[in-house]
Amino acid sequence: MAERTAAAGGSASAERFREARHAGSMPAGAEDVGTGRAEAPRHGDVTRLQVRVDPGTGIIRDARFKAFGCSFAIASADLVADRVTGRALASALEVTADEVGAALELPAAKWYCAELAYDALRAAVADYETKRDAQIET
Amino acid sequence: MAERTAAAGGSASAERFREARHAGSMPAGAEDVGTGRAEAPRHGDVTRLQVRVDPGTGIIRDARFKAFGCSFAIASADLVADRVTGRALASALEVTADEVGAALELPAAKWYCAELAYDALRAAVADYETKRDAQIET
Amino acid sequence: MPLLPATGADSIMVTLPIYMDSHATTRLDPRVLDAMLPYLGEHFGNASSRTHPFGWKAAEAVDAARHQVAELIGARSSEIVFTSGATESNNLAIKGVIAAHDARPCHLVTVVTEHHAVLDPCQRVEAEQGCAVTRLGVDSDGLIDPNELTAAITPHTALVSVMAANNEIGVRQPIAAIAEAARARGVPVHTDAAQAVGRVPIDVGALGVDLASVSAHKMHGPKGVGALYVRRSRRAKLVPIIDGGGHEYGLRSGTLNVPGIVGFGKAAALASVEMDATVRQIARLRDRLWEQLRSRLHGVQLNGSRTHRLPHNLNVSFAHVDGQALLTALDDVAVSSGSACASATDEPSYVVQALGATRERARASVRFGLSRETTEAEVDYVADKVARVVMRLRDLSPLADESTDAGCDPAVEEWLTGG
Amino acid sequence: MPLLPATGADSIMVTLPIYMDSHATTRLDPRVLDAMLPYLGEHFGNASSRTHPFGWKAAEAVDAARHQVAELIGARSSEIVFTSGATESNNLAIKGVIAAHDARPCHLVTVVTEHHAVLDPCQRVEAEQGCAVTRLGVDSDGLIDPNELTAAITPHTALVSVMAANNEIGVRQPIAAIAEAARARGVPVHTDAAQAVGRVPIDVGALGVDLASVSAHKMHGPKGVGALYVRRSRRAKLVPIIDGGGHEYGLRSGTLNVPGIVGFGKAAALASVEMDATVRQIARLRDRLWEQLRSRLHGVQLNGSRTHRLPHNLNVSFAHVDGQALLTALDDVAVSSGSACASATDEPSYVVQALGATRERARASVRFGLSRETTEAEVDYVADKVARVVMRLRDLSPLADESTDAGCDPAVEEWLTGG
Ligand SMILES: Cc1ncc(COP(=O)(O)O)c(C=O)c1O
Ligand SMILES: Cc1ncc(COP(=O)(O)O)c(C=O)c1O
Repeated sequence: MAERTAAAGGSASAERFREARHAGSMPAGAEDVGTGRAEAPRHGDVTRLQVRVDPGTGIIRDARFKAFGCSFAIASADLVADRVTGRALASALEVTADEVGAALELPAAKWYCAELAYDALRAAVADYETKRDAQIET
Repeated sequence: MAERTAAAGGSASAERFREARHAGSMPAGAEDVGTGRAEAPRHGDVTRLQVRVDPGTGIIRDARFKAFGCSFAIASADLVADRVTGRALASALEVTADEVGAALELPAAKWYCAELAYDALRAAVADYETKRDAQIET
Repeated sequence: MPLLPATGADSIMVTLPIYMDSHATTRLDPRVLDAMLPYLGEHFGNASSRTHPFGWKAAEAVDAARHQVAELIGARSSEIVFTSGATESNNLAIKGVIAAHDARPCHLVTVVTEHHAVLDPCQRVEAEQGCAVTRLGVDSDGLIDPNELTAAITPHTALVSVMAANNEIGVRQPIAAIAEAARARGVPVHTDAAQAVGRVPIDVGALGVDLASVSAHKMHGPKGVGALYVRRSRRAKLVPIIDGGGHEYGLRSGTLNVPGIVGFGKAAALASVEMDATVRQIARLRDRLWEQLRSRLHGVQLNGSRTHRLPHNLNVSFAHVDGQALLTALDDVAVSSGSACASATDEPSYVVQALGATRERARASVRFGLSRETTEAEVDYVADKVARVVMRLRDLSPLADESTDAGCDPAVEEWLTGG
Repeated sequence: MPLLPATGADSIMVTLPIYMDSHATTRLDPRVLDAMLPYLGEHFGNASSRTHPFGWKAAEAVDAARHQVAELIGARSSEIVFTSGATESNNLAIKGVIAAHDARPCHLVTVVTEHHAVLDPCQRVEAEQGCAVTRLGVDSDGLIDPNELTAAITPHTALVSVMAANNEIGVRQPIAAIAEAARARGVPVHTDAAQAVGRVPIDVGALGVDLASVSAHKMHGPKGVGALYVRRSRRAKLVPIIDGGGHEYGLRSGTLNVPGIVGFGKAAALASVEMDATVRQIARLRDRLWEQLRSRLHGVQLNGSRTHRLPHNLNVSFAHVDGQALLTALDDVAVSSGSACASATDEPSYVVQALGATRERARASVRFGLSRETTEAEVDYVADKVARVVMRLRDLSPLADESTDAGCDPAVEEWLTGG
């Protein structure tokens, strides 16, 4: 039955949630850190994602998240953080919400959790780019 | 539940039905035999009861029944036959339907079976008395 | 003289009492119980508990059982709504469709020989929702005429409900033809298949029905669980009768009876695999019983069609015998009777009477329900015992005396046919 | 870093996973299973088969179970109608009374915190039978005000339905006072006692209710069986929802689930004997759990009245924590949550929100359901594990960062109370 699909336990997402490796935060004021925040107002979930970028190579060296929400939201944030680490900032947004949702086998009703993590990532990338561009301009 | 009470098995009446000792018939034309017949039209049951009376003592020496009907009807007829055997004809009708119904623990819906047997007995007694009186008169 | 003189050898080969009332219920198959036991033990979770393994385990078991039941009747899992039994399924189908049918006047078609679990809900919607009900009669074989059904359908007809197989006389209605006729007029079709499923092949696709009621305990599964098949395509609109939580696609709420459902699934799986073999075996034994009774007794008459019949059903009237008396005399054989004394009502079997039989023939009817557990020795024992009891009861009957002779065919025939 | 670092010693004293979700369902007591097994075996008869010992044996067992269930709630046997569970019982009570209530307009009174098995039938009669429904609110303790109830009753009120104890927050409504108020106005009273019966003493006479719903699987009995108590004197008129054959005094047809009913009876008998002792033990363990959680964590809040509460219920909101996430982290402890993610709907617990709590507090709520099987070691394990998971999840929460500190009372209080 459909009900079953909302169960988190034993699933890929529950696994990722329980083993989350990228929880934490970095100084938001740091020049090499981009911080993004996204909310799902209908659900009340909040995800914050931070990336630390190597200014020379443009490679994301580290990614950290904090999230308030269900296990799916936390797992999504952790997976996004995981997948962008080691990537070039320029290609970070290729880690799409659909990719995350599929990898975590999110039930349809929880797809928004992957979108939330992606939105936070996009905001983090934008934040870093804004900072960087501001630095270049000055 | 009420349903249970209509079950015949294991009950006093089922016992009597299975062990019926007075089934049979006697020549209805015989002078010392009274034959009675009763029907329960609503149910379709028919009971015939016969008594053989010692003309000298007025004692019922034998009683036989035939019955078409459920086990309660047959048991009732057998019990009536049993109880009147050895009794004076004059007191035979003291074997009432209520006595029979109670002895067989008939469920309320089957009480009519005892009444049927009693009606057959009454008819048998009347038949014998008619015969006897006719004999005396002639 | 006791009613039935004991005989010597006939109880040697069989274990008494013999159960031959499989229309009422069947023995839980030990393999079904084995399947249920874990869910009566450590796997006791609520299938709706979605946050822990106790719940997941239960939900998985329900899923698997749903699949097994679906498979038995050629349905998809998503078309199986678990209920507490076929009585509930029938009520859900009939009341559910009528409640969802907004238009008035409203009309439904059913058959006089249906089970009370269909007749009573029909009467309820008739009395309380002003839904007109046509109850089709049957011929002397117990079969309805599909043309009569077609003629009965009006533009207001919301549902046709015809049973797949009768619980007393085992007669199988021509459901495929009925469904075709009804569907041609756009009317959804329900079939009470409680007596048929698990005993004979039933494929809801081939039958073309929209709704079908199934009961686990009629097929060696547990009591208290059943299903309503609800076709997905052109799905009949259905208002639930039990609301609260939205279980079972919103059609039947309430905590799922997980062990019962698991047992139902297992019983269905066993039937799927074993039915072909058991159907033949049971029919052969049933025919043997019938031949033995006929060869030993005059004045026996089969009630219902000889051919359009469940393989395990035999329904016979014994002239000049009351069925209840016969049953009571059969103290070590469990069968049932159409006698009024054996039922809650005061009237002998309405099903047998619907064949055109007299009240007497109806009250003289006895239903033998064989099963895959029935042995040849049991059949022989039952045939012998029944024959002897019938002869003895006829001996006891003043009617037999008064007509000519219980053994004499013309009188008996008259009696049986109500002349 | 994994979400929850493993610790050493804490799993030594307990068997994992620990079940603490007894509001959802309870483990079948092995003694109940033992009582059921003969009826899942040789005594497989249909209780309505009145012509042979298989049926009599079943009917006797049902009679005995009916007596046991009646005794537990201070009723007479003839006042117990067996059903498939409390969901069905609630539907029968509510739809049955409204259908029997000829007069229109028609009105019924219930409470916002009722189980869906009451709310949904109420909504059904509202939508489809034009019966007006008043849903009384509750105070911050979860209790209704009997005066408000009295005020809500109109000359058209056909029924008052108020639960005996809530399934999420365990709050016990003042049923005796409610029933007195309603009866003074001549209105029959139904109570959904599914969570109360077998766990705390319930006497339908003392409560003065007319109808009461009971479920076996909430009291270590089997799933798929329940009862509706129907008072005999001044009996409320009731139209059955499942017709067909007239079982259960005509109020609920269908082949009786004999093994289930036998198990229900046994569970009731065990509860009758053992309740006094187990209630105290369970309440003590529940209080221990609460004390441990409070001593280890800031920002915990009890949902529902401290005193008018089932002994085995603890419902707590943990500030800045999503209940579903907490449950998923508690991989070896089975509890449930008012989080939307844990339910079928998109909205966190309507029950906790009815207390005046924010959606956040509702989604942060966790329900602990102890039982007579719960041990002290289990309580200690659960308290420790929950405390550590809560701290870790708060660590993860951007909200806690953004306000001041998850451990800081003012912010947490504000969060919990919706400031
Ligand atoms: C034809 C038919 N329909 C419905 C039912 C009722 O099914 P259940 O016993 O599952 O309530 C039965 C059996 O009693 C039946 O034979
Ligand atoms: C208060 C309440 N009412 C009704 C029910 C439904 O009972 P059942 O599970 O027997 O259908 C439950 C349990 O789910 C409950 O907690």
